[in-house]
Amino acid sequence: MRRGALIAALTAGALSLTNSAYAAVGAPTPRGIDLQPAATQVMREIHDFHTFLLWIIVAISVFVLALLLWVMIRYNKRANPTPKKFTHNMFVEVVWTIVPVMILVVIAWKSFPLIYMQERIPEEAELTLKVTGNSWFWTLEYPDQGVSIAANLLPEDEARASGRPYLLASTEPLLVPVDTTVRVLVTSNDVIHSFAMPAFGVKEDAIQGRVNETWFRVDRPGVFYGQCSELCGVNHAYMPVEIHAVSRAEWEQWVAAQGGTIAAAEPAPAATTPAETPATETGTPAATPAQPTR
Amino acid sequence: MAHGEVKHDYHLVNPSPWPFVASVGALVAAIGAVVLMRGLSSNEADFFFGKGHWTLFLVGMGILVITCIGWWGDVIKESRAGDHTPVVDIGLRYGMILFIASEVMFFVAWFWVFFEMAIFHGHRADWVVPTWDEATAQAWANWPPPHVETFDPFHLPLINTLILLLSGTTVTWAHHALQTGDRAGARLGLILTVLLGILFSWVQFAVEYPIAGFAFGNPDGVGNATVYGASFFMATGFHGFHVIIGTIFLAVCLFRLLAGHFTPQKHFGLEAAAWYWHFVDVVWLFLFTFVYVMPYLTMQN
Amino acid sequence: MSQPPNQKRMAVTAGVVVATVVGMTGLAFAAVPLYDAFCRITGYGGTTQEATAAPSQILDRTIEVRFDSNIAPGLPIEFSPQQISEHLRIGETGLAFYTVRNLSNEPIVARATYNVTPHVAGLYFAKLECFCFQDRLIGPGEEAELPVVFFVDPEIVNDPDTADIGTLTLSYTFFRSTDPAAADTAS
Amino acid sequence: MTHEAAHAEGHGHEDHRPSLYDWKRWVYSTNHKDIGTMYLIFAIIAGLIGGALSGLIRWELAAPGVQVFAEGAAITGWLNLDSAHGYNVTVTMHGLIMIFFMVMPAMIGGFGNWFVPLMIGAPDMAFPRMNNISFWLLPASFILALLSMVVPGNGDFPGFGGGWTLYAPLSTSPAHHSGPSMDLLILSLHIAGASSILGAVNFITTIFNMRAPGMTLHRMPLFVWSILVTVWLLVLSLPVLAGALTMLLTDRNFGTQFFNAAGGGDPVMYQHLFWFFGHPEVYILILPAFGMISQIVSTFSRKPVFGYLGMAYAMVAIGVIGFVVWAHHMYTVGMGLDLEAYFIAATMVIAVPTGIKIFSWIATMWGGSIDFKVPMLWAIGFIFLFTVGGVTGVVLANSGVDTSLHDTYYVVAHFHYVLSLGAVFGIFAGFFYWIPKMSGYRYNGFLAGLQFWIMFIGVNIIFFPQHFLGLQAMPRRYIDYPEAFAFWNHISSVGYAITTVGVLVFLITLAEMFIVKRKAGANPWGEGATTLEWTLSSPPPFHQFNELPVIKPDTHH
Repeated sequence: MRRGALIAALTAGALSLTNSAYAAVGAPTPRGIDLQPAATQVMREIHDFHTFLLWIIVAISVFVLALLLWVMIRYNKRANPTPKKFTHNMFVEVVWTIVPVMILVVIAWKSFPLIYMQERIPEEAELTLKVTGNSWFWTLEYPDQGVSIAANLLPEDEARASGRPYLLASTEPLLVPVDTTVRVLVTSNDVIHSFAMPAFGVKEDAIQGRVNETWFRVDRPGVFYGQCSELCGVNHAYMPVEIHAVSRAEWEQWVAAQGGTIAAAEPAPAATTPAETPATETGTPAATPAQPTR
Repeated sequence: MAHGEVKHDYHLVNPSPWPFVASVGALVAAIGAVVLMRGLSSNEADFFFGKGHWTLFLVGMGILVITCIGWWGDVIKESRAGDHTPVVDIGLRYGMILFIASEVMFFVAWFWVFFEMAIFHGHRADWVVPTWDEATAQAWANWPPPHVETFDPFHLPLINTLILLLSGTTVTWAHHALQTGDRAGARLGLILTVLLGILFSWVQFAVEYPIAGFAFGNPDGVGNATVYGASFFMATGFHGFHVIIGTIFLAVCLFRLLAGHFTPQKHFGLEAAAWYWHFVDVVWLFLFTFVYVMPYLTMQN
Repeated sequence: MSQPPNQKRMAVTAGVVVATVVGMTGLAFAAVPLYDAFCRITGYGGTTQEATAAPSQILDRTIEVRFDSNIAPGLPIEFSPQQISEHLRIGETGLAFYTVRNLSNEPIVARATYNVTPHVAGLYFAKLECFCFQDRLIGPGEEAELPVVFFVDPEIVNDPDTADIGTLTLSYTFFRSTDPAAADTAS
Repeated sequence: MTHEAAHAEGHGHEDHRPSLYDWKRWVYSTNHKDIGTMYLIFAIIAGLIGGALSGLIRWELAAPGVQVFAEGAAITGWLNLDSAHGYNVTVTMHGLIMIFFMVMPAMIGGFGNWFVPLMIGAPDMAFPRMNNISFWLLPASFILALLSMVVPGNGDFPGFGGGWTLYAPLSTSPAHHSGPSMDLLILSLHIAGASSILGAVNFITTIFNMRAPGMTLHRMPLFVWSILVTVWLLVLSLPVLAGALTMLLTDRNFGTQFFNAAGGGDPVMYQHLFWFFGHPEVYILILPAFGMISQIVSTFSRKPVFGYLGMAYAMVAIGVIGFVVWAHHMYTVGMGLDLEAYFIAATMVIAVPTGIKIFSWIATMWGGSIDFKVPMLWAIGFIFLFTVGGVTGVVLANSGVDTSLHDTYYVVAHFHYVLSLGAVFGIFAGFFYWIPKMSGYRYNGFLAGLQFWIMFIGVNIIFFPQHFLGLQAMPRRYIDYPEAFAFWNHISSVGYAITTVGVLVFLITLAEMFIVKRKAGANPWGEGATTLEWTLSSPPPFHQFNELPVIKPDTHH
């Protein structure tokens, strides 16, 4: 019932921020029962693979259910008062060992190329995005361009006022150019967080002292939402990421507006000191651990 | 509860208060340990719950010690009364072997950490540089971490290795002397084993640990604490703790020997102690090799 | 009661005991050369993390090395690489600098850890000079330049797991080393 | 199997059964049946507490926004859990209580204690006194766990809210868990672990050393096999957890740096150590159910188990492979291609022995004469729902898809299908199968059947929609969620309400049974029930098998 309205509201909200038409929305849909729509090739492969697996597991479940129903009907006490006494049948035992093995081999054969695709960043990554998890907000940086923003939770009243989805929208969306391979470096400033963008097929744990690497290449403009996916303390549910995929030109405009430079700058930007990251009323600076919300 | 009509050799144990008492002791000791470390009352002067007060911990440990004495005293009594038939004796052996197996897995955790840090973590954090120069291809790079001064394994640790290996032979000597009816030999072997065990603990805890060139941990921040220090002290410390347990076990066996509890045929208590002692011995050899010798050879400056 | 001493059994036992002791002692000592051999064979060895020599071979293929910096929360410093990335030939020795500046009025004792991404490539990233895992005193307002001298081992192209990697990221994180107050930040 | 000899023995003469109201009978007990009974009662109490906690979770999630855990909410306020931290504490304790204080005590402690000695023809456990400490350490451990919910955890907020996996650095960081709560929880798990290890040593010794004459390993009932495999997993995996917990304790209190990146440690190492225990642990929770289902399916089909040896060794295979797949819980930590590929392959291999078991159960029924008594209903429910949980496990095993599903409600749905609809269904199946034997009374078939149908419907309504939520990427352990997730969450909470009615019916069934006291004969299930316990009176004599039964070789199992 609210689905259309929601998308309209999302689009409107996004439009007010930049001036492009959004084709896609990466967010859960009310009563949705499937994976979120794909915005990257990796996610499309995940969709395909999941659909493939779904057929297999539904077939297996239905097969088991059918067998169960059959034995319940055919071999119940009334239908079959005298039980048989056999306990072995070499043929079926071999079959139900071999057939599952073959199914699993097929699954593995489909599975490995996918993880290879996820793990291997295409060589020509044009952009590097650094994501740092903090308790409880994300710091998103383009180190090459000298852009750094803090994504805090957009407070409920503001979200409702602007028609953006509460708990998914962040105070400051990150813009990425479409059709651009983005290397993502993920780390954390304190406990373990997990950077997840469902529509991109990306989920990478953010761990202090380690930098994990993943990548995405968004192939359509849109608004995409992600949420922290590793229990990180009291405000675990309150640290979303909002990414807008826009055209290259718009992205360059945005970078400039954020005070960054497009040509790979020679002097490096100052790294984020936690003290520098802005804190809104919902987010808290990393330096002082927040008390739980009550 | 053995009735006349029981026609099997299994031991049906009489009801016993000890398990319940022991779990009460464990509960009190656990709460006491938390009180010691963190405190359960904001009032630090609180005698029972204030941080750093030993009251509950000691009460709990006291209950546990009393339980051990009472429980195992009962076992010894039952053994003397002939309840430990051959089939029960086999059961006891299974039990002891499985207990030692679980202890082995406990040490697996410590060695796991040690190796993870030494080898695999090194890969991730790039502590390991591959071989490109034969001359420098020696061993673990950067393990222990820079600026950790490890023990020279061929001084105190080597002495302790020899002490422990020697005690392994003396306990075997005692066992075989007992089996062949040589009580004097058994007595001497056991006395020597216990003394060597005490000597080992003394060397480790009183001589070696105080002069360590690295810290176990530093509650006030990272400081000079390193994961090397932590894994070193936990692995060798737990081993040292097991040596103490084993020494007590052997000492009890010594007293039982002196009291005439053991016969050449039936002396499982001593055998169990000897198994335990050999287990401790083998763990030490692994510790000596991988925790003492290896890092020393690859030590950074 | 006591069975007659069985000479043969005793001899066997004595033999086993002696063999065990000799074997164990021997193993303890043999472990060193054995391990050494193991390292040579498997290549697990290598040397100190601060390598003493650059490799003799330099390939034509280039690789990009990116530099990344992180600061643990509550550490009032500024810490950043002076260059975002460097392109260099595989096997070639590279030099990079990080800048660290104490923003507070008090001296800080800090220590850096580091990490190479992708993790499989960490094996082939070698540093000749590095500022990691040592306590560093930074005076109030002081600024220091921290050099890293490194090279990418040519072996990287022979490992199927790393052969197609075009970019490495070297990441440092500065942590406060000694801080009596750190334990109580929560309350 | 046929069993001679046992009939005449055991209940002809005076029984020396002490009074039910003699406190020493329970506190000092060295009787495996009494200890088993205490385990079962303990598990029911813990299950009710753990279930109540899950009720708070589902109630909170019934609608978007924060209600039950909102500041000042009366329902959680009396425990000071009226905060987001309180929600995390609730989630954590629900998991820990259900695993360590409900499923394990019920299956291994309760049914294992009761029926392993009976089924192998032993007069008691090998170490009866140690058996009792295995039990009594559990209340001690449980008290510590409950205590941890009320002492300061996060600042002044009580309890530990880092999930049942206790991941560092959330569990070690003074910024998140400065209070003594986590330390109490660590020691609680240490004690629970000691209890399980002692129990495991006891079971292995009993099974290896106390089988009746003729009861070879290959003639043992499958339930005994399942316990044997389970306790081996316990002996080998729990000490590693003990080590990891000790490291957490020293990291928190003595300044070690095992899991602290600043000191050169590694938080991921904790996850490796934990899951080296944690993965075998999930098989520990389900294997005894496999055993019980085999007994029940055979009994009510009046047909011997199909492929007995395959069934036994499938469990052994599951146990062995269970030790080498742990990192499939950690696909997103950044482990690299080779490891992921290995863990995918190894994990999927487990589907093969599991499939053998599912099909063998169906083949056992095939050609049988099935009597749909209540235990059989639970068993058939188990077989189907476990299959559903199993196949979603295959989906999750593939790290490519797991990238999307890791730490979402899909995982929650998966492990509740195998544990709640699997292990718990197994427990109910075993409970109704054996309660006539244990208590000597027959339950009310209508009430028990009613409970099955209510719970069958209820739990499916709870957990099936969670697959959808997971696919839509709703993360786990969230106190609040975007409105798009509202519909399925609401359905799920409705399912919880239905299940609650089922639990009430269960308690009523239980009470009715003990009030009405319908006598059960030695064997209420007829010719299908062939194992040794059915040769004894119901309840069995206080000390059974004073003369050991002799098991004759048989042409079929």
